[in-house]
Amino acid sequence: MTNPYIPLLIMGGLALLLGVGGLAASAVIGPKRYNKVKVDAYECGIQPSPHSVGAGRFPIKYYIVAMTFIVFDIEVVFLYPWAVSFTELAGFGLIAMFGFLFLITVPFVYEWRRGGLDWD
Amino acid sequence: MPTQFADLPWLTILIVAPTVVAALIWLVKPLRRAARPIGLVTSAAVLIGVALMASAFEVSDAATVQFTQTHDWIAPLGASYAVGVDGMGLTLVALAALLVPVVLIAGWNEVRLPSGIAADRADNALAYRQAGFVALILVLESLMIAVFAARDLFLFYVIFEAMLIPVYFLIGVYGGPNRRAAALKFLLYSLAGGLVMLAGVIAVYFQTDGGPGTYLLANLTDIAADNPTLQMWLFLSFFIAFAVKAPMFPVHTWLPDAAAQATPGTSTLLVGVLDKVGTFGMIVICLPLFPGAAAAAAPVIIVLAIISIVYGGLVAIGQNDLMRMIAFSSVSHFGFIVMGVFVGTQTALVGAMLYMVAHGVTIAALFLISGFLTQRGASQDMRTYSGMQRVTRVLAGTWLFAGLASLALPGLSGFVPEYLVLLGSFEAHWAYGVFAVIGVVLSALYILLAYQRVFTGPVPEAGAPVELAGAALDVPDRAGLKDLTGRERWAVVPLALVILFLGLYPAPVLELLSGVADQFAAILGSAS
Amino acid sequence: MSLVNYLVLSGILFSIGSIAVLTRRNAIVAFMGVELMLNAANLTLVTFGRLHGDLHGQVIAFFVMVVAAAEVVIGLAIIVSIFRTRGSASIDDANLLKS
Amino acid sequence: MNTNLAPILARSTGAADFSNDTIWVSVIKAVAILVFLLLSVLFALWFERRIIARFQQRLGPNVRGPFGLVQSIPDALKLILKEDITVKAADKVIYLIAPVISVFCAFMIYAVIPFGPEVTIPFTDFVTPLQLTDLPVSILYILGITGLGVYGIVLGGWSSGSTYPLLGAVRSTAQIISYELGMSLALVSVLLVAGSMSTSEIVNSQENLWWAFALLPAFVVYLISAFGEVNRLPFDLPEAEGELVAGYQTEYSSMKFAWFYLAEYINMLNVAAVATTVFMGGWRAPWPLVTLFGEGVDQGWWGFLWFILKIWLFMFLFVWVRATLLRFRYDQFMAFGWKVLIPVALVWLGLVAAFQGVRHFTSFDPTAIDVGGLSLRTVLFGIAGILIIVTIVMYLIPDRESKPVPDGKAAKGTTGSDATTDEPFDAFAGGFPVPPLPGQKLPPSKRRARVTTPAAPAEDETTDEEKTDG
Amino acid sequence: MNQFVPPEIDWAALSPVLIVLGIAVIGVLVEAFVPVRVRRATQVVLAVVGVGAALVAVAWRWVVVQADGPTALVAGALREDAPALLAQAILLVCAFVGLLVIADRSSGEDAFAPAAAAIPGSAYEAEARRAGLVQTEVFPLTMFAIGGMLVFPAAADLLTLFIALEVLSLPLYLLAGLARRRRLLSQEASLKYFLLGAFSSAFFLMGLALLYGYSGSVRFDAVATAVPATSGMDGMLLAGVLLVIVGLLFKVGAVPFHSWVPDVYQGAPTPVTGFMAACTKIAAFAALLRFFYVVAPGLQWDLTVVLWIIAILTMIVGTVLAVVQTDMKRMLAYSSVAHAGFVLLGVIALVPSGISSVLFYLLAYGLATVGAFGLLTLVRERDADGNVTGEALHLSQWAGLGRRHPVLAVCFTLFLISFAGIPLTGGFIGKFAVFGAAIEGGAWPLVVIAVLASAAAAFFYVRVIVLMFFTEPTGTDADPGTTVVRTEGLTAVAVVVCAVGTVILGVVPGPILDLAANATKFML
Repeated sequence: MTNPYIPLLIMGGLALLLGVGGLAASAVIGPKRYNKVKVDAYECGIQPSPHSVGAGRFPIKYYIVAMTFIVFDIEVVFLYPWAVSFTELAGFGLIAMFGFLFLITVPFVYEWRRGGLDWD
Repeated sequence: MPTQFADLPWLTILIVAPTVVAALIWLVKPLRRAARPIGLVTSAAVLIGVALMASAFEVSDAATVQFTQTHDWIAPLGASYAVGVDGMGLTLVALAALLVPVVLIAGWNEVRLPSGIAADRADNALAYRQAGFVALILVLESLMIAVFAARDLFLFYVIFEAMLIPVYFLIGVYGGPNRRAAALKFLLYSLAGGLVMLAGVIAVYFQTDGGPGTYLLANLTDIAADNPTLQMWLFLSFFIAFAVKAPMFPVHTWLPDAAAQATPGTSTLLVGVLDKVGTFGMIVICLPLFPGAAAAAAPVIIVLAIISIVYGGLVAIGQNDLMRMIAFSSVSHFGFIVMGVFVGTQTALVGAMLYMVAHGVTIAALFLISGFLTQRGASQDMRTYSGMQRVTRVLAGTWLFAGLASLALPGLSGFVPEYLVLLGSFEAHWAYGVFAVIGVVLSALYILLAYQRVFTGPVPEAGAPVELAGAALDVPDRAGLKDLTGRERWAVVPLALVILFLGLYPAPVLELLSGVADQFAAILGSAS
Repeated sequence: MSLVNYLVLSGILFSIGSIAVLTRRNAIVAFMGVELMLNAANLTLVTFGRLHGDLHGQVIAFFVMVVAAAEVVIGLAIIVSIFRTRGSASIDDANLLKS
Repeated sequence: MNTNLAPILARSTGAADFSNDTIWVSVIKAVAILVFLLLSVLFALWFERRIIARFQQRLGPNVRGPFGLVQSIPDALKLILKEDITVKAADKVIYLIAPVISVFCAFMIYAVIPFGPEVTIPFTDFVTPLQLTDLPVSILYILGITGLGVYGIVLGGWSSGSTYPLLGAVRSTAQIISYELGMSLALVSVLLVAGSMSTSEIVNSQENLWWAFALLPAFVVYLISAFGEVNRLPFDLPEAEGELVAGYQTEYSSMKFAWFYLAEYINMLNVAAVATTVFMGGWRAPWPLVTLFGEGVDQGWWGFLWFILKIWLFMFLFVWVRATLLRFRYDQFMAFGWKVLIPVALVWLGLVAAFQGVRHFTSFDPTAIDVGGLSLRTVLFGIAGILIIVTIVMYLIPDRESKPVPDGKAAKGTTGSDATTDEPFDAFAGGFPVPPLPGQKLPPSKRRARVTTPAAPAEDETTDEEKTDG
Repeated sequence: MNQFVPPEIDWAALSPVLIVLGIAVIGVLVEAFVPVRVRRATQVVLAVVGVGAALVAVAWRWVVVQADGPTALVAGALREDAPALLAQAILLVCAFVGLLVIADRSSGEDAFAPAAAAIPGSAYEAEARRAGLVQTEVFPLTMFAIGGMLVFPAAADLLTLFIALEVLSLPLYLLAGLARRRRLLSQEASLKYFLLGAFSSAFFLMGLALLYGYSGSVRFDAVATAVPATSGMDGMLLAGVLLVIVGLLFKVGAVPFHSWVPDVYQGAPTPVTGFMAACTKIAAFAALLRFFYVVAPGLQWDLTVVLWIIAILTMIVGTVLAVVQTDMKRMLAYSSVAHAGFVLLGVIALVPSGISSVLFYLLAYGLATVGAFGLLTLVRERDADGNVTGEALHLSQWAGLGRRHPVLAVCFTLFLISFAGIPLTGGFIGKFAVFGAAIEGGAWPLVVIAVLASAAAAFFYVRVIVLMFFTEPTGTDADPGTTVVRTEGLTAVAVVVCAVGTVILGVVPGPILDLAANATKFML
């Protein structure tokens, strides 16, 4: 087989089958006894509030993490191909990548120093 | 003839000097208080300078441009700094140089304090305002001289447009109650006309080879001769701008407003000199650059000119505002000038040129004297005046004198040019002449009617109500108005002298102009 | 499968994205529309890269992803700050500036 | 695809050869992997409980089957038979999809993990690698699938429409993406030396030297990140029982819960497998054995054995750590990820790149220094040794600084915050008690003598124990 | 597979860009490490020196290029030729004065929110203001934007252009949201700018993809050579070119892609508005010129109609809408739309003089814009207690300003008449040159419309002059309502430079025009 992605599809199909099948099985097999309290949100036993805290919003801090993550994710995107063809890209690639790393480090340092990484 | 004068860069000096003085007055605080004397001395000096220059002018060769200076200015655009005057240019420069000191004298106390200024600052504020006024007038003088001296189309255009700015401020800052609207109207009309001209200026660049010196008027003749349509478009782009400037029907409407709202001094310069730029441009630019188109368009233009003459006269009769009346009379007069330019005979052209000078002087006298009256009476409405010849005798006399000059009484400045124009028109076509004569009649009507309304009749009693536009108005004391003061008389004297001179002995001026007229009339003649 | 199909798909995605930007009033949704458009362009690039038999298309797509990521960061920063102020990410609520 | 990737594939010398495989072979392999994973999870459940019990001086499950070995099977079956509750506030579709995503992504990683070298299937003469498939970009694929797996958690937490799951999901997301960075960066240095992203090639590149030794810091970073990645103690904040009930899974029950649970354990196996493949030589025999017994132990089905052993070595590590360490506080945890792991990984990457650069692109070849027979391996070991020493020294320095502080425990904050104030911290300043911020310290409590370290995991385990055994 | 060949990089030729971006990076580090006390001073000095140095570098490269001819840089991604360098120089000049305005602190505070992320009106924000926090990130952001802009005119492939587009846009999106006062307005402007900007860059990108698909390359020259080849994919080619042009037209604010302009100009901090209005336009037009002049010649027939319509619409809509505005910034915004239309004439002309004339126009426009917006920052409102508050932007608030502050009013008038294109100002020569190029290119109907639009446009410029000089001030002497604040001097310097520049460009434009005349040909 020349296309390495076909086995992946097979694997994916089987995994999906298993995942969905499991749910279906439990839906079929499991008992169904309705109880109002059962379908309420769990809040440590007290009467649940109508909306979850923050109405489904994420605290701001997580956005900062997400943004920082994106920066580094980009870095990784470029590092991987470079690492693999390290010898071919030779000194030019090495220097370019060091420059790139430096440029990624600068905002990182900035964020660090300005408290963007402090979680409080 | 003293040759050492001829070598000086006269025009440049005359152009630069007033601007420099203006800048000094405006920027250097101590000079502000003495702004008026300084301005007067400067303008007088310029007048003397013009006189000296004129003395060096080669009258026998009036058709040739003299005192020329040519330097590269914006080489990539082909624009040069080129100045020089021929007979007509010299005359108009002299007119400008004459009127500026007159206006300054006449308007010595014209600049008032604006309302809402605290008493302790009033002195400074007044000095500042006066300095501003004088500075603007001086800048305007520079530009007026420059525009008549420009021998480069681009330079001409630039000054043509730049002149708007000081006038705009003169009207807008120092004018009457409706000055803002008037200033805006003036600027927008002129700017629109100017921008249309800009398109033409650019197009001329591409119709010639487009190298350095492209815009020298000396190098520009018969643009796009092989493409009559294009030439007509180019001609129109210039003509429209000039028509706006020299208010011709139907683009004249800005003038009455501007003239009525501006101070008399500003109006004088505006109508007396600035508007002449329009007709000047028609002669020195429209005719030589686009002879074919000018000849083709001439009949239409003459019709417009006749409409201007008649319409201006009729409307002038109907005016109640003294300044507006004079402004509309100017529309009529400009109709004469334009007609003289385009009928295509040498006689008419000479007449038109002389008319420009003569009209400049008479209209100045009318505006200034009317200004003296309206400032005394605090109203421009003729209906609020009556019998003023008994109260202000000298004023009435001089007004009548100027008015008679305006209606072309023989022996006064208006007669010779009007006669020449009529003659030239008849030469071209009898119908032109007939209509023009109607204009002459009308001019007699509006001047004399105005005189009758304002200066004759009984002097109204103080406090007697006057029916004005349906509303009763308490008329201020008319019997107590003062006659012309010494300063005001001195302002009028030079004008009166020139009026007399032009009426009695126009030969020297005609000599200056006729050569030029020969040249331009030939162009139109050969083209048609 | 013909490569044209990919182009058609990317065209559809691009249209959906631009319609989302133009019609949806929620800033985040509009923003996602923009991202969809960028990805549609990426798909086009990769498809053409395949068509031309070179890797340029894919490389460009890389750069586009980076740019898109940077845009996400900036966009989120702006949207979040507005959201905190107004408690809403609707574009219509942001109408202090008359249009 | 072929035309484009041909050059890349052609360069791969050590890649596994799948040209014999047919679709049916792939299907068989895939099924085998699924079965392997399910069995491993069942085993892992037992394994974990037994080991932890050992640590805690208990027995652990010992009733069902030998050593309680089949205890996990009834546990799992029970979950299927439980009622499938969908909470009222849930966003139904996403609520349902989330666990499937989780388990799907968990299963998919093993698709590119080499279990062993080429083997002959017993009873046939069919030769095939013990690996479902291999991509030229397997490592990227693994990272991608891992990233996709986050969706399962975050969607599950969000769609429950409940507070605790949401908080757990948010935490989990932040945690996974934070630690994924350290992980990815650690992997780059391996790619650099191995020159490929294909798992089988990476394994082959470790014929002489496991990268765990040559690239020790990267390995360490990877391991730590792996703990964060799979939400295991000491980084199990998304489902910290004490704080968030059960995190994102709070509202899940029955099979849906089972999938999350399963996914979590498979993910442990996943990171173990990746660590094995990338750092520990994959299916290759430990090199002392090769030296002792010759090449034979490195071939055929032996590889499978080594692979399993190595995985379970890591699994043991997970359990060991769980039994030993306490949960981090969230800020400490994030700070550790961002301010320690990522910088270390970056610096290490820079060093490796520089070293490789000098080696490849200049005439100066550090590996060729032949003083007393120093080889590449020796030099790398040397560097690793130096780094270890540096690490130790760095570890010592803050200790020395903290000595002047009378209360030694106060300086434990890993945030390194410099906001120390001279004022004593008053926990009740705001009217209600608040915990100290980093750098602040609690005044000695009157009840201090009575406070002991709570053995949270131990308590959990015992309750768990009683329930399942009963 | 081809062996990888490292591109030759001529670092010297890249020096202007490198200097600016390097300073930007250093600026970020300054934010991280330099103590707050001296941070602002450090940033200002760095930025000003950086832009100055870049200007010097550009001048040096100009000399080199004049001597050695244009070159391709970085494996052809950039071009170092006369138009690029001239555009960069113009850009840097405008950026320099813009930067001075940005750095200025009139009445003791700069124009930026001290804590941009704080909720407007919150206690935290008030506290930050009281504590005298200053926003210094604006300097690195500005430098990054300038860096992107510098690449813009030189970019010779679509990908570089796209990335430069983003590098210049992203900082501007942020800068637009940093206004110290009217925070909500500012944030909203930022959001709108961002959404529409991202939207347009998506179009640009799709255009890039299509052109790549058509020609197999994103190089301008490759696309240009592929143009004549009729391969049945002409539609794709045309769509690609149009989409790319749409992306660029958005940046210059041409109708119908102008809707962001008034909102963003109004909401953004005024110094940023000035910087953005001038420099973005310069960069975007320079790029548009290169793209159009290199790629379009083969497509002229197809593109002309579209561009003509856009140019006409831009001039008319900009002018007409500017007339009805009562807010200074919005008025200037619409006027900038109209100006974009005028500049488009030079682009459409597709004659060599079009390049130089557009660049000249942009210089004149840029100087006047930065100067005008710089002055806007100084005219402030005053509340009942006599405290100076935000900028007085309503037209009526400018009434009678000429009386009290003649110098300021005269400078503003100068900029306005330059906008209006009245002679003896740079605006006039610029208009002249551009209209000239358009006529040379045969677009005389456009010129006629442009002339009419200019005339109409004069109305709203003149109206402001009327207000300043001819109208009585609304307030009393004791409480003028509108006041002019003292600056630190930087804005004054910037305004004077702009004013002098405007006059010089109007009176003796010869040398600059000569310089521009060298920049009439793009290196393919």
